[in-house]
Amino acid sequence: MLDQTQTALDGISVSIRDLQLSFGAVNVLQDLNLDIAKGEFLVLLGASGCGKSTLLNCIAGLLEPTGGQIFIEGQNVTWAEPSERGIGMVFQSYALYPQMTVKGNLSFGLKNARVPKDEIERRVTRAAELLHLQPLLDRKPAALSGGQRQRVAIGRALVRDVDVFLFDEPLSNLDAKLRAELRVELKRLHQSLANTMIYVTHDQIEAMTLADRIAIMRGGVIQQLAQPLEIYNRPANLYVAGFIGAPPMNFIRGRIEGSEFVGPVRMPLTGYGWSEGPWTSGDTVFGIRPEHVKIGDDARHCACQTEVTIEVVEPMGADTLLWTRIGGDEFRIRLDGQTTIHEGQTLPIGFDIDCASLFDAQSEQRI
Amino acid sequence: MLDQTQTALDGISVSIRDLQLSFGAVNVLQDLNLDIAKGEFLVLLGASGCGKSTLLNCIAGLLEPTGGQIFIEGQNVTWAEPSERGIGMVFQSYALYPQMTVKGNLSFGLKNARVPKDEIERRVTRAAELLHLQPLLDRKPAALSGGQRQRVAIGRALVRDVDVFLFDEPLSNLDAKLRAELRVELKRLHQSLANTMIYVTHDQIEAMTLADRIAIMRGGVIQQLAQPLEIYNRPANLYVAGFIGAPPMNFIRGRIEGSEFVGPVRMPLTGYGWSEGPWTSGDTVFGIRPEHVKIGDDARHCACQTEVTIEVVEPMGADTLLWTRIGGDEFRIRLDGQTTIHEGQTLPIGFDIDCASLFDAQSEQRI
Amino acid sequence: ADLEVTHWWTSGGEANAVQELAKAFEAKTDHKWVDGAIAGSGNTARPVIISRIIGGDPMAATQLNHGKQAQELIEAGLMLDLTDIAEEGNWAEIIQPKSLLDACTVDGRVYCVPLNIHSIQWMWTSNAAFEKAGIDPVNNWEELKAAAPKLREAGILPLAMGAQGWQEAYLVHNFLSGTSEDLYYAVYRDKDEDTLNSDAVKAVFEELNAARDMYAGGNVQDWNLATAKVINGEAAAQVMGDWAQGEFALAGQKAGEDYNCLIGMGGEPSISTGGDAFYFPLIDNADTTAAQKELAKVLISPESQVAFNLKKGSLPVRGDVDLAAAGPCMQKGLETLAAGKVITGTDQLITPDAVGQIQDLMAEFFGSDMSTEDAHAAFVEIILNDE
Amino acid sequence: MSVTDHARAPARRPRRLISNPMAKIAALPMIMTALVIFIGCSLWTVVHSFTKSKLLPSTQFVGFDQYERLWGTRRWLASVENIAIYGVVALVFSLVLGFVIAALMDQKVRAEGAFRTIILFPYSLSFIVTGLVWQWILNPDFGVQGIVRGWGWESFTFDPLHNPDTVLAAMLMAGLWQGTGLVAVILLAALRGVDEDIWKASRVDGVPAWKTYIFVVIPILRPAFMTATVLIATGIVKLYDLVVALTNGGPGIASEMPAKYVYDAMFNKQNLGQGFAASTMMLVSVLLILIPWAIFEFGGKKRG
Amino acid sequence: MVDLSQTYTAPRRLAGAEGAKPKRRLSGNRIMIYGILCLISLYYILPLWVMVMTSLKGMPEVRVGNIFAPPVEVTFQPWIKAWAEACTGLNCDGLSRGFWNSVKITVPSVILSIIVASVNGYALVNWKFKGSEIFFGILLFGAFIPYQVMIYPIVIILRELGLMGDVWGLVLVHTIFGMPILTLLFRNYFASLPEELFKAARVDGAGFWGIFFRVLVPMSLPIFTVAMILQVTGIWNDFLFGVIYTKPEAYPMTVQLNNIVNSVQGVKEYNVNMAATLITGLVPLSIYLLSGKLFVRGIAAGAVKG
Ligand SMILES: Nc1ncnc2c1ncn2[C@@H]1O[C@H](COP(=O)(O)OP(=O)(O)OP(=O)(O)O)[C@@H](O)[C@H]1O
Ligand SMILES: Nc1ncnc2c1ncn2[C@@H]1O[C@H](COP(=O)(O)OP(=O)(O)OP(=O)(O)O)[C@@H](O)[C@H]1O
Ligand SMILES: [Mg+2]
Ligand SMILES: [Mg+2]
Repeated sequence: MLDQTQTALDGISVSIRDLQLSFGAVNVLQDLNLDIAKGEFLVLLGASGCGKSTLLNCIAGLLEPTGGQIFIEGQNVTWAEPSERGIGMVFQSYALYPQMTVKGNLSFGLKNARVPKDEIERRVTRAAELLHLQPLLDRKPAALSGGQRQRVAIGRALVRDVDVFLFDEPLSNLDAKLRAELRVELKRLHQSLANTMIYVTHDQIEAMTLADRIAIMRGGVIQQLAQPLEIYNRPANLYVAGFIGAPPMNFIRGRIEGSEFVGPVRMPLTGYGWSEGPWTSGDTVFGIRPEHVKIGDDARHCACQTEVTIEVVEPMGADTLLWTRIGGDEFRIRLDGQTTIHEGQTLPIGFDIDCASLFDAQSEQRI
Repeated sequence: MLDQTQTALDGISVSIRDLQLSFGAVNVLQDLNLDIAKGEFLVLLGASGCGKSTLLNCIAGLLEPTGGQIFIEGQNVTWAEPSERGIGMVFQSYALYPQMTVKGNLSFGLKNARVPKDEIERRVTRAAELLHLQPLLDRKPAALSGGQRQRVAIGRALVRDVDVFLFDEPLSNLDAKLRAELRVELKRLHQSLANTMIYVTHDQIEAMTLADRIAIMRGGVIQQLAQPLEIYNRPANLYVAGFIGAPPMNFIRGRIEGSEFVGPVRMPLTGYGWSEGPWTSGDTVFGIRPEHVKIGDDARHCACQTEVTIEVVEPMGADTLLWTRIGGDEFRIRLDGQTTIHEGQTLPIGFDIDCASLFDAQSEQRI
Repeated sequence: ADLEVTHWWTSGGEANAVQELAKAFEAKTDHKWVDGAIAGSGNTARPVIISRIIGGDPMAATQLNHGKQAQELIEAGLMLDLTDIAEEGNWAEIIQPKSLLDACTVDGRVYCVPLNIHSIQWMWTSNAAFEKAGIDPVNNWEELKAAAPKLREAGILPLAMGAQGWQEAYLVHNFLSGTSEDLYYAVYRDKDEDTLNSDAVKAVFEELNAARDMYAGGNVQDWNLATAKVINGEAAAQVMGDWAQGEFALAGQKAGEDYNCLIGMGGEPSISTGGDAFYFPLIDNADTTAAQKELAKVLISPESQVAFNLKKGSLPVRGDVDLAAAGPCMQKGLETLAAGKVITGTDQLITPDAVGQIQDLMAEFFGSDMSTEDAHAAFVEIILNDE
Repeated sequence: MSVTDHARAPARRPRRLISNPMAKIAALPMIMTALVIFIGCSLWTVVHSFTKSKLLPSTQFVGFDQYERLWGTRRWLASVENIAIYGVVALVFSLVLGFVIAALMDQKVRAEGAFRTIILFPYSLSFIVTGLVWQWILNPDFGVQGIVRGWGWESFTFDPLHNPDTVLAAMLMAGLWQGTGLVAVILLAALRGVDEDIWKASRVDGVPAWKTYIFVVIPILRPAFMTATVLIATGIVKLYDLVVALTNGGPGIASEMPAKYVYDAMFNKQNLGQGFAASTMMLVSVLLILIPWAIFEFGGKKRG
Repeated sequence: MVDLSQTYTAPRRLAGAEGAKPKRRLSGNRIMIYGILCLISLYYILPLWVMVMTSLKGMPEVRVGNIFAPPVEVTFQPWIKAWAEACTGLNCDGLSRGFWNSVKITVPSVILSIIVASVNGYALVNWKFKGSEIFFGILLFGAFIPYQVMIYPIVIILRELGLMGDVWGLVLVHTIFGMPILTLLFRNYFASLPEELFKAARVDGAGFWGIFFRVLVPMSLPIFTVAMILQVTGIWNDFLFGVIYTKPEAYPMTVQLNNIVNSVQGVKEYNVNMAATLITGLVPLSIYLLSGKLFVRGIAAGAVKG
């Protein structure tokens, strides 16, 4: 019996089968299936309230699913205690025990598990080294900076020698600069530990840079599960397309007529990488990312060209954002570097089909 | 006396002279001088705790300065009540009166000033139109979204027909998407109202996109006061250089020897736009922004070339960030679009002097 | 005018007695008696009375035990001088015994109206209780002591008493005066150290010890609840002032038939002449002052004296009233009074401070297993330290 | 043009004295109370504790006589002992019981509102009422003892009010009944404020709930415990009504309390000096407890 | 590193490994929690039960019966007697008179003390001035001073103010003694409100009172409820001040209650006493029951941040 399971789950660290969870009448998770490979860094990405934390809490054993199964390292842990699952968890607020020192925080779990003293010492020392916490061991959390607290929270999972790390928005309480640094540190940590990591965030930069694969969730359903650039370049539906990318993708509503997209602009579809057979008619949404819009001379070579009047110019230093409108809808253009374009100016723009996305206007799915 | 001041302050909306403020023994503002032109959009930018809010509160009259004077529209208002200064203020938390309707919030200040009823009505209607608040007038703040609350907060200043708007991080409680939208709206508002606006933030994107001029503060002292791109391209000192730009500027420590910068890399200085006469010797920090680093073939034409091993690749969709090291210090490279470069790969890189900055290693000032 | 009168007569018999005064006052004058009873005991009421007088918002008349209690108030000029009324009414003649008026007199001026004579040297016994136990009613403390075991057997409490210091302190006073007048005065008036340490005083404490045993299991606080036990025959005896008689009367019991009253615990039949007096705080209002004086006259009038004291079970302060209606117990008291077997009350001999301390001591003694030696030593100390 | 009339603001700093005049006027009742009542009256009492005041305050100073007498009085000594015992036990029990109740109610129980009302309602009743009820329940003839005996267990004895050794326990029973509800509600409110992630973290760490309570949650609740302690402690120092209503100090002097000693000395024994001395001692002991605490609590903050 | 191009598809349902959903492990736990809570509730509710039951019995039944047993024959006589007939001295109108006195004392005392304390808290938080914290410290310290220390001097102060025996004197006393705790509550609460609100109101030109009444007070309902409840119960239940600083015609209900309970005539009429007790407690009790939720909310807002 067990053998069979074992085989089926070979190479898989966390497996979620038909998971359901409802709070009273509200279904938060609906028949969710997800397999996470050993050593994989999976990011759960989605808007607030989409059920990311709920899913993570189910994996951790902090919420009891209404239905379905959860396997970790081949064991059915659906009903196991959190501490028996071989998981460690890092919370958004870090949830450090405020009155214990860093050392106390790291060793509290081990003491409870009656790990021998010298073993505790050994593990705490190792974790402290790995996370550069040695000089802080005797401080209390209140005397630590945000980044340091976050490292302690990771250390608390680390000392327990777990198979799977769960992170619930561990960076969202930090300021932008620190966030960028810790992101890289986390990535390095993952490379050196090679544990499975499941990471919840609603920051797409984090998701893009950290993930081996991203699962984009909405209303308790996974919309797309794929590698970051796959999601960026070939979003599975309108929701994902609008969600990923800042500034977001521009959408132009229109129809496909023959081999052409017809709307406020016309665009031949030759060369488009169809996901679902080539369509020749139907209401369609055409999507193009702001950085894929060309202006001025560059626009001349594009398959689709038009003219727009710039409403707002936002220079950001490394790049510049132009706000305009096509067919009444807002349309954003991102330029590298600085520019002399000013508000009110009229510009020729253009874009090509190879970096565009097409969506069925009804089902909102990529076509 | 007054006449003389008047002349000196012609065209100037807010003038701050030798402003000092200390909380007990802590000097938060030190001899601060700042003139803000009529209709200017000035952004105060700085890290947390640098005294931005304190300065704004002094201007608003919510804090009494320990020394110095403040003029608004030619009047010395150093000791005037907040409501007598002709200023309106928008707070981070919006600070709407929760028990009053939107209309009540808008008219509270006018009622306090005993403005006649029909005049109140007129102004509230005008502000509501301008800010698209008409359908919300009878709601309470709890029933508004973040963006709507922000508009009400602005409206509260608007109805009072003030000369100067003060904003204290008005967008930082909102999510990224809404922030980007409201930023643009604010800019449009400024264009149509043409009031003087003083805007506190620690978000540099906001600062870059909104400001006519940015004042970068640190420890209660203004580090640089200039137009956004001037600050971005010619930061006045190491602090500003490191503060502005995300990812931040790369620094390489070395010396100037003759007409060359010598450090982990060598760089001829011909063509550099000196701020302080050409130097020919001395410890120097060389700064280059990540987006100005060229790789591969493009690097071949650069004045300075070297080879680096990529440690981390962060693909972000629209662009990619590479992390490496030069002379032991972290070095970031930003590439447009997506790339196939992978971790561990060795790359030739290069950069030119015309987009670089040089700083004196001692004084940390731009040279 | 409306006269507010405060007092702490709230038990059944007492309230009836006060009613008589109020009726008489309202019948004889155009003034109104506004009753300000404060329940509990003097210990609850006195602070209120005193703080109101001191606080400048006094009542028009108030009960106080005469003696040292009011002296400072009088000296502070807070009390109405009644000398003119007293002279007009010839109080010096009619008030018997004279010591009562002396207690109201400071520097030759009269400040209070003595209302009644209270004696505390009484033991009340229940005939029904002895009947139940199958023994003859006792005639004195010694016999009660002897009968105690039998009473216990019959489930009867030999001695009822409220567990309050002031009630328990009566036992000390009564054992002392019951032994002899001399001993009583030597202790309280002369504060004679030798006497205090004599065997006679020590014996008193042995008696207290016996009393403690006899009263174990009583578990009531108020004196009238203890009296109720005697009335019901649940307890055999109670040592309490003559006002207990009011409760017996209210319960429809007859002296001699249902209960017996023994003066001086059945020993030396001396009675003290403590009692209640009315004081009239000085109020700056001519009408009120006039009314106060009228009230004073009513209080001392023979009709009121009779009516009040019959209900209250105490003795009138005038020698010239006819008390034919008085019951046998009151007659006993009157006889003793007439025989001149009168002792000065403890209130006049020692300070309220010492009285209070003795009460505390008794409370502790009866509420614990304090040894008689310790109690005696503490007692001696209190008396010797009193000024 | 701007409506707000730009007042000709003075170029110089206005006089300090008149800044925020309204705030100072508004705070006047507080200042008066603090100075006149709390400081003034306390000082007055302390000063008069060195006099021979009897029924009326006098200025005849007698040095420490009143204190000598005070500390030589058995009833005072017993009172001090009683309040020490009662105080410590009541404090500990209130906090422990209050916390246990709060922790139980925090387990997402149904009918929490009903439980909360039940434990809180006695707080709305006065000590006089509380004393009466418990006197009635503990009455050996009618109350618990009587009933159990009525069931046939004749030797059953439960008469704490009339036994000097147990009377304090009876007082505790009544006192806790009255006051624990508030403590529980305060702690419950604080428990609700504890970051839920802390609980999750400790579950992931495999720490049993009771250990989490003791080692993690209780330390976090320190401020709430402080508030509760202040409330309980003020009640204990002033304990008077309950004693009067429940035992009147009895049996004997087994449940006497300092506040009652003060009251009796001042008004019954007509020895104000003695009462003032006793109340001064109460004041001093409160100071002895409060000042180190205040230094510990607030002195540290300023430095930190 | 895992090869990610592969998608992991294991059999959808893994038979056998499922393991039946265990019985709710916590149910035993729950039973214990409810058990203990019910036991505790019993301790709290029993005295109330006894009071109510006893107050509905006639005296004979009280004497022979079980105090916990419900009345065999329900009678409201004790309630009527307690309310309208019980005697103290010559006054046989029960608690009825005391009730109105209590109302007359409680209403102004509660209002005045809350006004004073809330203004104090407001000044302490938003208009700090030199020494304000020191005064507050003294005030807090005052919460610990035994009343007995101050009874006597206050008699003198009231005499000098000519307020002795006046209801307003008592109101003043209640305001003074309610001040420490209430000020603490209000101060904590106002400190928890965003300071920006206060700043916004200043910019809007509202003055000291304008900010207080039009901005802060309307949003402070919970804490005003807490203060109201604490004061109503505290003042309604007060005995010591009521007896010392008033006179008989103004005695509050508690004094009346004490009088009735202590005016024993023959036997203690426990049923009347209990009825009187209940009647006295009815006002604060019903206020608690009606506003319990707000009370708890206010406590959370004002008291917890000590
Ligand atoms: N205990 C609960 N009872 C009822 N509904 C709940 C509960 N916890 C969460 N929910 C609901 O479940 C949904 C998912 O919540 P969840 O916390 O998983 O969102 P999330 O994706 O983590 O959002 P965020 O980014 O804001 O943390 C939300 O709509 C939320 O309102
Ligand atoms: N009331 C105060 N008492 C003492 N120090 C204060 C007070 N208010 C502010 N400070 C200190 O003054 C400095 C400047 O504070 P300020 O609020 O102006 O910073 P800021 O630049 O607005 O920061 P943030 O971005 O976090 O809002 C900080 O170091 C702060 O600790
Ligand atoms: Mg979440
Ligand atoms: Mg700020």
